[in-house]
Amino acid sequence: MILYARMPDGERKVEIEKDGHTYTVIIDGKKYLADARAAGGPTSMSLIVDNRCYEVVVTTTGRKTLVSTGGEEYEVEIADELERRGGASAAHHTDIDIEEIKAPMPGVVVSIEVEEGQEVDPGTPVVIVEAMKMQNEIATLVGGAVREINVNQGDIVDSQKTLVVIERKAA
Amino acid sequence: MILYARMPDGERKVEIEKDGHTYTVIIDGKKYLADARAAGGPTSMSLIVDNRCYEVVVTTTGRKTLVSTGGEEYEVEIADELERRGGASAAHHTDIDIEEIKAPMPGVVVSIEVEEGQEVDPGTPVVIVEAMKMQNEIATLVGGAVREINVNQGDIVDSQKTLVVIERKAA
Amino acid sequence: MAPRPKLFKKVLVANRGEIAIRVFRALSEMGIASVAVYSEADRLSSHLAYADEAHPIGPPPAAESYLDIDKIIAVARRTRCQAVHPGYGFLAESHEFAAACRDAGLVFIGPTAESIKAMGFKTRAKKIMADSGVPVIPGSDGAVKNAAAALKVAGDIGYPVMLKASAGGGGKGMRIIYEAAEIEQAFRTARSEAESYFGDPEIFIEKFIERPRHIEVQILADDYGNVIYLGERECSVQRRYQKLIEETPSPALDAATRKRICETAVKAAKAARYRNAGTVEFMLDRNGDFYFLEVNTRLQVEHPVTELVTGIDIVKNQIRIASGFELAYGQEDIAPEGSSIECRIYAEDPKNDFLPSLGRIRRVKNPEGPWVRVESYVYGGYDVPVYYDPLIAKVITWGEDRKAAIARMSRALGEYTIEGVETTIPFHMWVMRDRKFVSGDFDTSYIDRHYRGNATEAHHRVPPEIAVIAASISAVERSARAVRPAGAASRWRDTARREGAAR
Amino acid sequence: MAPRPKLFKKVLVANRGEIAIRVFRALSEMGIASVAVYSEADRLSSHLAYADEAHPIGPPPAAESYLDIDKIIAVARRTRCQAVHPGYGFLAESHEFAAACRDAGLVFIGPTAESIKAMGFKTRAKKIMADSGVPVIPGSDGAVKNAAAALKVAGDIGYPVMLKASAGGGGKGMRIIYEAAEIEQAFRTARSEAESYFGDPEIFIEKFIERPRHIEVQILADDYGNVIYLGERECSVQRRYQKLIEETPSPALDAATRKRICETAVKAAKAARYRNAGTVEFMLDRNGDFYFLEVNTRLQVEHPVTELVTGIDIVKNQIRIASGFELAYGQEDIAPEGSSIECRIYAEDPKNDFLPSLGRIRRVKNPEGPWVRVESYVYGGYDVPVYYDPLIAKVITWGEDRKAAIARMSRALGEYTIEGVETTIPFHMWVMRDRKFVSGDFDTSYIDRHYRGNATEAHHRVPPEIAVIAASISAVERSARAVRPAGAASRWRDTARREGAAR
Repeated sequence: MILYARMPDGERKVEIEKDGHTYTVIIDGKKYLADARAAGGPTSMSLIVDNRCYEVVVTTTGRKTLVSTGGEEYEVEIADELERRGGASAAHHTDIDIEEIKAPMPGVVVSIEVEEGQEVDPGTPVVIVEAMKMQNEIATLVGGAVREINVNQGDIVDSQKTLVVIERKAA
Repeated sequence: MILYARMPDGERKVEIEKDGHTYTVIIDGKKYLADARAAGGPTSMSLIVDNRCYEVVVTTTGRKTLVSTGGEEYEVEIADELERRGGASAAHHTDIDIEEIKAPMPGVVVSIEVEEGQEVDPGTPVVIVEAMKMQNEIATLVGGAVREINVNQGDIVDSQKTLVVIERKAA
Repeated sequence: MAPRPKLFKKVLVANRGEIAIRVFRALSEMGIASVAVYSEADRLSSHLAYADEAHPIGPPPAAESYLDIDKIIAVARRTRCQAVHPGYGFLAESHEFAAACRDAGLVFIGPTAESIKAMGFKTRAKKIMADSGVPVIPGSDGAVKNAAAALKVAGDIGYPVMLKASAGGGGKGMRIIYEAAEIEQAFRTARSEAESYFGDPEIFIEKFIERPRHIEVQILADDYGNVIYLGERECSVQRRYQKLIEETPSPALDAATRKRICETAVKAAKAARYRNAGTVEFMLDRNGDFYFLEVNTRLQVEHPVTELVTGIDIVKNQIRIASGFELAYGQEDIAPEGSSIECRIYAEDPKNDFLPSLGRIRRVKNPEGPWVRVESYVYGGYDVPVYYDPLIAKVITWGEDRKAAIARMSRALGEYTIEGVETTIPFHMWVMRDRKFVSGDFDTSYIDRHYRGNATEAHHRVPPEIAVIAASISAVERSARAVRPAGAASRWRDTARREGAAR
Repeated sequence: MAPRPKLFKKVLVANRGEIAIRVFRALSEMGIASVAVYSEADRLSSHLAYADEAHPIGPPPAAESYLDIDKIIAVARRTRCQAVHPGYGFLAESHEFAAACRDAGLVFIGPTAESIKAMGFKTRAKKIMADSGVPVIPGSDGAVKNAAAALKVAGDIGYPVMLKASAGGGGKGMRIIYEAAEIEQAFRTARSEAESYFGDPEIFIEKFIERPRHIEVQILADDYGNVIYLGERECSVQRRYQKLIEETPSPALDAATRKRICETAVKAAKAARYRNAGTVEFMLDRNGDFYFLEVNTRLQVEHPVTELVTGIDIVKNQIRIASGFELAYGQEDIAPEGSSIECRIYAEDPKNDFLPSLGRIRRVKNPEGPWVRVESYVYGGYDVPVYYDPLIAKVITWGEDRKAAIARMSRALGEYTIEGVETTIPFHMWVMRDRKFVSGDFDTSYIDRHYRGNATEAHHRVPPEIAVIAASISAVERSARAVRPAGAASRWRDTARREGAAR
């Protein structure tokens, strides 16, 4: 089976064959021998790769797989040949002219620095979020017009919550 | 709401009223004030009863609820008035003349000491199970005829696996 | 004479998180009943389950709960507690709270309200120390009235100097001046900041000591005039005046300096008529001279390192002293052995300028084994609340010597798994392998000068290929499952169990 | 002179479970690479992840894996290890294994094959000790040929006497004789049992000491003739010759007896030309006299209590000694401080005659905090295998004195949660509160005479009403959910989160 694993540092081609608990995995031409078993919980995996044992937690949401082990987390997007082509073109389609500004951590919205319709330059602070007594300015990295403001002052927001949507200036 | 909680030491009548997170619970006439919240996992509950906090895990299978907290485990069978009457009569129905002898712990079946059809007295060893290098004689507590032998020598059995079925002597 | 003292029967802990649990454990071991309080944001905090009782005290903001003196005292009285332990932070250094406890007939487990107040005002504290012969940093004799006076003092002691708020602390409202031209404006700004932060515009001047080490001395003092020291702690690994790593003994002190700084701390405690556990903080300059900085009139976050080398339970001693017992140790009984280090685990992202990283903790696996101590309160499924301090755990190790303690800390950090939020664990792993730290060559500028967020990348415990393999295997198994009837559990899982059983 | 020794670069640990992890932690802290081995039943055992490499060695039965000398040596050679640490149990006291390691060019981390062999034969060991002036139990001079000779010896030393297998150990094949009439038949049975258990029918006779205490002394010996003691351990809380609780110092010894028994242990170690860590076991009778019992030529399960009072890492010292280093301590450097206790947590049901209670562990929450050490290897979701020792964890506490160590152990046990299997935790909770244990008044008959399984009931931490309330609330919530659309998550859970967020 051939898969493509996309990570922030790039895409890797993965050839994987299964024989019982043993998987032969070739990543970008380099071969690994893996023994995988369920361990402890529904998402827990004990993985021995080339005689080294790792306790891994694998959580999949849609195409994204979050792999955590030893306190480190990797987000891996797995696609087969077909999905990869489809996914690529779909991504192209959704690449419209808006930019969502998300909360980098959970916190309380202390103030909203922009108004709907306002034109903003890159670097303009849009929202201030307080977490653990520290105030954090959330700025837009793109310039454009504020299309939506999705939060109110005093709201508690989760990480990755979309705060403000910016419509990019026509290039 | 009125419930009946059956435990090995007897049945308790439970009157329970809910108001938000607060539950007023009257057990056999004694009143408790409880605050319950989900905590950590799908079966984890944080319970404050009369200002004392307990971390509880509640797992329900059919009518049986296993409640574990601080390393202690209680099996509680909860029924409402209707189920209680139905349950009682159903229990009566299944009260036929067989006795299942179950493995008290997981282990390896070392030997089977009886044969099918054999007449046994109470206290007769039926199976020997080895666990952690200790051999444990499993004896029947009732007298009767061996109707089924469900294991073979060398089998690994889980706890509560039925090893042998005895048909009781007619009283 | 006073009647023979008795231990308290019941104590309220006016705090949350790991320090509340630390105190509950001590109370439990002493056979003393305990009462926890919690804000609405802390209904699911684990500290509740370590106490015999748990009582709500209001909404999440600390001002309406953990800082609300009336509410806490009301719970203490209602539950018939005899004493209150404040932990650290929140009301621990509030002389108003200490006084309110006394007025309500409760024992405040800490120094008197008067000591707290005297030490809380930096100029007053400095004067008391100077008068008692404790070395203080050259500077103004108390508050400076105006810019002209500031200019004169600065000229006398020599630049660089520092402007500080008398009522301040923790680095807030401080300002470094390198030349006379800056003074006038800086003085005005500093006053207005001090006013807005602390409600008091009073400013004083001190000589600015460049790249000092932060050394503090733990002391214990009882009602009978006995004061002993439990050795020093090295707390120079800081970021924005926030300690991150503490250890004892300090690699910077020789035996003679150690004795001198510890005995000075006892002198300072006596000058302040100090009672209970406390910490005298000093700055150590590059010549080996040290200057009084302040007295922390409470239990410190980093008290465990002292406990591990001395064998003395500081929290139990706080409670015994507050109960009216005389100290069970003389100075000659204190013989620190080996070396101990603490790493503070914050829910902060060291790769991203230590930005808070909150959210739900998915999984926790604490380090264990020989000479590793963990003080923590988080668990898998716990949402770290946004309202309070981001300290989620402390790891403390002990070793025969500093090298062994560091090696053990590296091992412990390698075992530590906290998933769902970013933590300072990778930062600490970097420090434990950093040549400068390992050789003891560092000061308070260490992190700013040497640590780059991406330095932690080099200490990835698990290469990304493992994640690729795990995700790929998971994908293979999902696709295998997809062609089987719905409701079937994970196939590789079932297989694993069947095969395990058949062998 | 020999060249300056160097630490090993890579070591294989021929064991599993908590002791394998203990050794891996030491290796990691010493910067030594490590290799784990595992049977098919241990594929999911947590010890694998603590090593740098993990290699399979065969089917679950120990004889085909952990006891298979050839397989283990093959892995050690293939992975280029320089040494093997045997842990305890399995091959730890196999002189054949020690010899096979040597023949394969591997260092066996323990005494020489010759020492192990000499101490393994009880009659030979006893003779070596007696010849060196170590007090031994009065009895036959070596093996007894026939029943007539047995009768004569028994008459000389006085009844009761004990028949023991020369090749035996751990209580197997022992037989107590109260009068002459029993001797003839008992002698025959004992020989045939010894033959079938140990493959050697040799029997010897000893005076039976009624209700002795079991005291053992930890020693360290290097290649250079240095032998030191690290103090004694009290191991009298036993059941069927299996230790359950160990502590140091023993409450039964005064300083003079302590010094005498420790110095005797050193004498015994020297007599046996002992090297590496070892334990000399003694029986202490009610007159304060003690007698040599045996030498355990390996690391003991209970080594942590000695580590906590001395600060000496016994495992690291084993490795250093085997690497060829001289001991870093003289006897004058050893100054035990305070008191330490260990409770062994077995997967056994103390309410049900300590019957094994195996199965899947659902949830584990280890105790933590000051001066609590846990050595464990089980986790939530782990199936305890049926093939090996039921020891799943050890809890060790330290305190300034015995009372503090006991109080801390009570506290720690109260925090310990293992769900899914029965464990000895409730038993230990009972002991820690038992008047006899707390006062130090116990001997090896303590459990048989004083412990009744239902005694643990009195130490239920949670009353059954709490379970009724939890189950009832859960039922109410399920019935509320039943009338809502399918797919909706637990309502009370959602509500909790919404309200938490809104406050």
